[in-house]
Amino acid sequence: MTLHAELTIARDSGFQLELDLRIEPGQVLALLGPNGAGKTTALRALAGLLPISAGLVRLDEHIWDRPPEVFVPAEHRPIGVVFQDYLLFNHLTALDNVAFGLRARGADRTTARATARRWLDQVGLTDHAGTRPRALSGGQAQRVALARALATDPALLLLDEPLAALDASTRIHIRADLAHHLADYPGHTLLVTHDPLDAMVLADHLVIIEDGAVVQTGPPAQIARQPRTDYVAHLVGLNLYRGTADGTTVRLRDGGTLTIAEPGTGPVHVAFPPSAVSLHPENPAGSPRNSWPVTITTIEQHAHTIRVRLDGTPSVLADITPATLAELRLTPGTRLWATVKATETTAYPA
Amino acid sequence: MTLHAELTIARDSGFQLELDLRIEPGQVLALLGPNGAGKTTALRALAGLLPISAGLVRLDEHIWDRPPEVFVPAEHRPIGVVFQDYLLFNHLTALDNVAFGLRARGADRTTARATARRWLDQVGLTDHAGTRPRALSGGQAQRVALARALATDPALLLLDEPLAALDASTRIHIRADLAHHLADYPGHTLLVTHDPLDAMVLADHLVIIEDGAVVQTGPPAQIARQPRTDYVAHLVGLNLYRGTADGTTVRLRDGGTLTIAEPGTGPVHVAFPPSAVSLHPENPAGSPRNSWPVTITTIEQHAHTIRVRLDGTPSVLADITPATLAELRLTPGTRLWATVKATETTAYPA
Amino acid sequence: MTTAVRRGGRRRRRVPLVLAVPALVGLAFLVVPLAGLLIRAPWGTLTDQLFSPAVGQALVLSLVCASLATAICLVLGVPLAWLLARGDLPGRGVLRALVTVPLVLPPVVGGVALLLVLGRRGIIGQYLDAWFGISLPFTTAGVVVAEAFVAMPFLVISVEGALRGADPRYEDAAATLGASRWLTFRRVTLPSIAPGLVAGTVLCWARALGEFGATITFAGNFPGRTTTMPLAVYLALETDPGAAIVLSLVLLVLSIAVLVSLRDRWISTPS
Amino acid sequence: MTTAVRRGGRRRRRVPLVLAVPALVGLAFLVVPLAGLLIRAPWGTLTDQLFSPAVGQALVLSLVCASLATAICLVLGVPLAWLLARGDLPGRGVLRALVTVPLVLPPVVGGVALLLVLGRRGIIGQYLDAWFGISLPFTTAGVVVAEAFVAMPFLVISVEGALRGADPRYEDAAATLGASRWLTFRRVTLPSIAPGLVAGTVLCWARALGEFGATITFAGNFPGRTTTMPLAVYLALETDPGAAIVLSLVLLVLSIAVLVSLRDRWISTPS
Amino acid sequence: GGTDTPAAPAGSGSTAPTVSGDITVFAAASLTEAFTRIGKDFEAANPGAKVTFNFAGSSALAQQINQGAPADVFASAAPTNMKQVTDTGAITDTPAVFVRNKLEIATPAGNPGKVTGLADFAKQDLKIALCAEQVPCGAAARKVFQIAGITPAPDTLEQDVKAVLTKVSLGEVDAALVYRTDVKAAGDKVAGMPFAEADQAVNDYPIAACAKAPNSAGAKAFVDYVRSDKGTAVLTQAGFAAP
Ligand SMILES: Nc1ncnc2c1ncn2[C@@H]1O[C@H](COP(=O)(O)OP(=O)(O)OP(=O)(O)O)[C@@H](O)[C@H]1O
Ligand SMILES: Nc1ncnc2c1ncn2[C@@H]1O[C@H](COP(=O)(O)OP(=O)(O)OP(=O)(O)O)[C@@H](O)[C@H]1O
Ligand SMILES: [Mg+2]
Ligand SMILES: [Mg+2]
Repeated sequence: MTLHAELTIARDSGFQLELDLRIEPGQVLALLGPNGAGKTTALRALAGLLPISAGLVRLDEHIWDRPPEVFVPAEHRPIGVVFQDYLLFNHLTALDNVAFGLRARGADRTTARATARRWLDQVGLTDHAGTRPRALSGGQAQRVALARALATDPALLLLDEPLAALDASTRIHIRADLAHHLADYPGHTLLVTHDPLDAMVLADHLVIIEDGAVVQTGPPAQIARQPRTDYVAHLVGLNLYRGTADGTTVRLRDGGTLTIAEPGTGPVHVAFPPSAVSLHPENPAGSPRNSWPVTITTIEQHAHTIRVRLDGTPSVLADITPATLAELRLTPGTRLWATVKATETTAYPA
Repeated sequence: MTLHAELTIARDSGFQLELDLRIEPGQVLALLGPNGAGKTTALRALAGLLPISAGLVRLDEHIWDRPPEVFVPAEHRPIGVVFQDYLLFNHLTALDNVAFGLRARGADRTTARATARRWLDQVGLTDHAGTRPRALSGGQAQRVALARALATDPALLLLDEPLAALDASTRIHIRADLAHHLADYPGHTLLVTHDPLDAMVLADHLVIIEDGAVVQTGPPAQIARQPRTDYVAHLVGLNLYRGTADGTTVRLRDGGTLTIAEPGTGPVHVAFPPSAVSLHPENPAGSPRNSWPVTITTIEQHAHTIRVRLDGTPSVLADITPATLAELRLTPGTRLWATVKATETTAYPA
Repeated sequence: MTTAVRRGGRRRRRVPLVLAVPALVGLAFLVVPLAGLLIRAPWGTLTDQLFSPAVGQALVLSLVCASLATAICLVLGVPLAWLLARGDLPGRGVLRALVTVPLVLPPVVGGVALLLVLGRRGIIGQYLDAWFGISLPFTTAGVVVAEAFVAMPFLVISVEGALRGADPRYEDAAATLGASRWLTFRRVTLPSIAPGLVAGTVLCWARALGEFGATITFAGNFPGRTTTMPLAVYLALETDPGAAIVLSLVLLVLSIAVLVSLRDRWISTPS
Repeated sequence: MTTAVRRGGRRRRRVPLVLAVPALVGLAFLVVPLAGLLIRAPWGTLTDQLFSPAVGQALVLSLVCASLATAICLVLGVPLAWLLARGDLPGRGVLRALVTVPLVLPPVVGGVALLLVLGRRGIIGQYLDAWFGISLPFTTAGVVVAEAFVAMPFLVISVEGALRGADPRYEDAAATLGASRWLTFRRVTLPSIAPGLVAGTVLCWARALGEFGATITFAGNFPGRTTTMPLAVYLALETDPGAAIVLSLVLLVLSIAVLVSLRDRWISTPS
Repeated sequence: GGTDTPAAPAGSGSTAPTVSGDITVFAAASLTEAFTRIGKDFEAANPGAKVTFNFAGSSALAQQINQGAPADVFASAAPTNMKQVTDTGAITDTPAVFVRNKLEIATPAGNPGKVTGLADFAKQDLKIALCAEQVPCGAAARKVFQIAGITPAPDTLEQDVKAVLTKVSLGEVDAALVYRTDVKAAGDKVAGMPFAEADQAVNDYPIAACAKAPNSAGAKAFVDYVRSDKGTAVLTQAGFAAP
């Protein structure tokens, strides 16, 4: 029961999507990518709302879409979809929205309602069962949409930003519930999300697309360690550089050099976390093998750390403690020395 | 030019909002709260889309809303709004959407278009100027909405989740741009967001509401250190407990005791980060003054750390390294001892 | 630069003159002639004639036929509107225009057209007559057919407009929930265009109620069988214009009563 | 359980029979009578009469008057529709029903009503005559008035339906951008109901084009001045029914041509 | 044939003083063909005069005149409608009957119903169309049947003769009572069948100049012309009977 999709889609806006997906039963595949990368487009194609221009979509031996001859319309695909903008039916109550799919798939009113109610409880909207979508808050609406998609437990779940509108705490709970649900869920799941955390927590496998093409795939942990593009680096919060290794020295493509732990040769990626960067008023003697002059461009106050953007060759992100900030009296424009232990860097072939 | 609002709003759904706000010129006030807390409701009231039931809204000496006599309709308030669901005009191109406000405020077509184009560039949609909203991706749509609100540079900016649909990297850029813009922006800004990071980075002052009422206000850093409710604790990622201090011993309301550094008396909050928790196969002798038996309920793989939810008295969140995970062979159900140094905890009066 | 105004309920904004003035002029234009009729109508003289069984018959017949015609229009017209709005057929533009035929056709000619098709010697009628012994002209059924023919375009076109305005993505959502296109149509599309549907139905019913030319030409005029109010009114015009005016006012009052009572119920359909 | 189907363009789903069948029946019901006319029309015999200047005059007059009437209806009717849909007035239900008056009123009675109000001895007409020397009856202007009176409800009601269906939150958004209610109406509301507006306009125009009863009663039947096609048809019926049919077909073809050409342009308005 | 004309009024059309200006004639629709021709002849006889017709149902015309329509002449298809006008004083001269119209039995070409005479109008199985009693031809028909002592079994009571005729010509009805003029106008699609009783139920067409006629001289002249031999000739040709 593998879901196998080779999508080739051309939008009249000139946008082109080229994407191969393979989702095993019970597997959760997260599709990540910048805005306009084609995530929703891919999702609509799998849902049968957008015929593919070429390629193939099949669940096991059931062929869902193969131009030009075969096309199974959405209502004949065993799917559940959470749309980015929810698309709740405004003339139905939250409860009936959730019950809709069950009714459509043949459940009688009472059973459908009962099941729907259970799902609303799950997403914590027990007492909004009778509310109309227009009178729901953003997050409440999204949770109804989630319940509506899950209620029919479909063979293929397509979730487009299912948690985007949820607040921190609700999100943690819903995410945990979702994780549970997906864990003992035999079907296939495609999760579109911008939140690396959601991806890390919920998905077994990540596919990252940029501008309609795949740039990196793999298990979350590996991608977290070894990003291959700036977008992915941003995503997982690492400093990433491309360069050419010669022994333990890497000459960076955009200027500057870095010393790494294990010698290598040829084109490599070098990555290290902002927390690995330490800052000093002047060039420190000794141990750390990498040190270069930098200038502060911006200082961002995060919950427990402070993130500093540093201009230099190379430019770099550093996380420091409020203490350091105070003690060094850092402000944008301050000139400093950045140091990174070679052992804190990871280098891997580009 | 202070914006001063005492909002009392009753929704026919029975929801009640009680909220006092005071925004100084140039200040960015972030309104945080769980779903359905009343953030959007408050925002609509300030925008003049929802008359308040009682109270007052005024910008400096201009009274905008004071039941029963005064009500200034939205089009006469110098505001800019980013709606949670964008509400872009589907029959206008992205460019004309952004130009709309300028035209409405009297700019001639060419000027308006020129300004609009600059704003589209700012949000990185230069080559989508001619696109209709239906043909934009979620994030693109949101960026157009943001540009539309900023273009008229209003005296009061009302942003409802302005970055929710943006991907990690775009988000970082737009957020930085927005931060810049807001920094040298004389007007008042109300930012509704679920993302603590956005709040921390963009806002000078946080107001946190739950179920229509304020639960905590203050500068980001302080709130990050001393959350007063579970929601806020979640928000800033801390373990939070309520209890009664007697010297350095705090008897927790939900069972268990904790030892704190500075002695205190009476009801207190005790907070410490998940990273302050270390885990041991059996009860470790010596130094750490807090240790109690716990059981693993869930394990979440984050980018660079692993977050473990532990059941016990009290229950607690702990961040551990992949190394620890491997070495202790942790799985849900594993029984362990959790330890927290007293010095790592912060206690403050409840 | 911020001007304060009296506050007024939910849609809390003043009505701009540039809209209010023409709106009121328009309202006057439609309603004043009615006033004219009311003033000039020779009430006293003909209350007796007013409450004659004949008038009662005509009233009932009018309401029944108009309602039946509307029902037919709904059953046939709504799907047609949907087909024109959503289905992708070749030459939709022409079809859409063809639907307006009965609008432009002078009703009498419309009646003739119906006779040519459904009459005793009509293209189809002759077989109806020969095979089933069905003959529509001069029957109440004939009245219903004539009214439906004239009134249907109003329903079709306004419903089609509503459909074209509705957001098809909700139908997509319904499809992903396993709803057949028919179920989607019933449970999602129709409710979402409720206001347009109501408007179309009102137009259709009112037009059917006032239909004259096609009816008398196709169904003829026989008291109790095919004499609807408008026919009664026309005949009255021949002899006693005063009576005619009063009769049409009666018809008017009745229809307004029906509309007011029904619409407020329908309108409460959310959308 | 998953059934594959031929793929068909964007709205890629099969049309369900339960919709297709009634839709086609409905279409047939509307179009077949037209076929009947086409078949039985005595074409050859009267091409000469067909291209007589009189007919040309009538055609031009019909188009001009119908279009002017439609323009008036748009100017007065759209704001009225807006008032009924958005403005919060007391007794909207009744107003809405009053708007349907000219629908239910038999056109001839409508014409009489207009005479009573705007005629030389009319409630208002006498002053128009006395003060401004304006007298509408028996003039082309009178034709336009009569047609507008009869056709306006179609516009008002269908536009109102469309407005009621539109999402008011977009108007909120426009307001926060500083747009006056009037600007909002023009730049946001109207475009968003384009399809409904088009539908209403089509109904209005077609109805005006086919108007007979009110016109002949209020404006009389003066060739070149007030004799529109429907009146010409009526006269032809007196003398030569065949000619009448052909004339109405000419009117029909013309209107269909206009609609097809115009609508496809309008319809391309996104929404 | 309209030869048995009574003495034409003094100074009949031919010798009348020529008039000028616009003359607006409100005439019953059934007079369309005949009056159009008469109008042309009149204009020929009176250069400088221009006749404008307003053809419509007699009742509508009556309404218009009562509402102050600028009519010079009103030619009605029935005394009742003329009366509506004289009652309000919009016409003060005593109207003159200028033609009469007789009923005939009309059957579709080939007489499928095998109709032989008035008696057949009582047959239930035949489809019968009559005019409504409110309109002249209906009233006349009623008289006819009274005289003949027949109770007709009509399937429809039409509101004007043309409606009846349409149904006859389309074969929707087997028989109907209409005016000779209409049978004539209908051509070969309709067969006419005169009958005796018709003479006792003739319908008079009255004509008169309006009291407020903008062009009273012209009005008078036109009325006279219509009633003159020339006018009558045209009318009889159209199937009307001279008074
Ligand atoms: N209906 C449409 N017609 C034409 N082009 C479209 C349409 N919808 C989206 N596009 C274009 O296709 C590209 C991909 O859109 P898509 O919605 O798949 O992006 P996305 O990955 O979902 O982005 P986001 O994370 O912002 O939702 C975008 O450039 C967008 O402009
Ligand atoms: N139009 C409405 N009519 C009645 N009740 C409403 C309406 N809109 C929202 N509510 C209710 O008011 C409460 C607050 O809604 P609001 O949209 O302000 O929440 P919020 O803080 O914006 O939540 P979220 O973060 O999910 O957007 C919710 O319980 C919601 O159900
Ligand atoms: Mg998307
Ligand atoms: Mg909200």
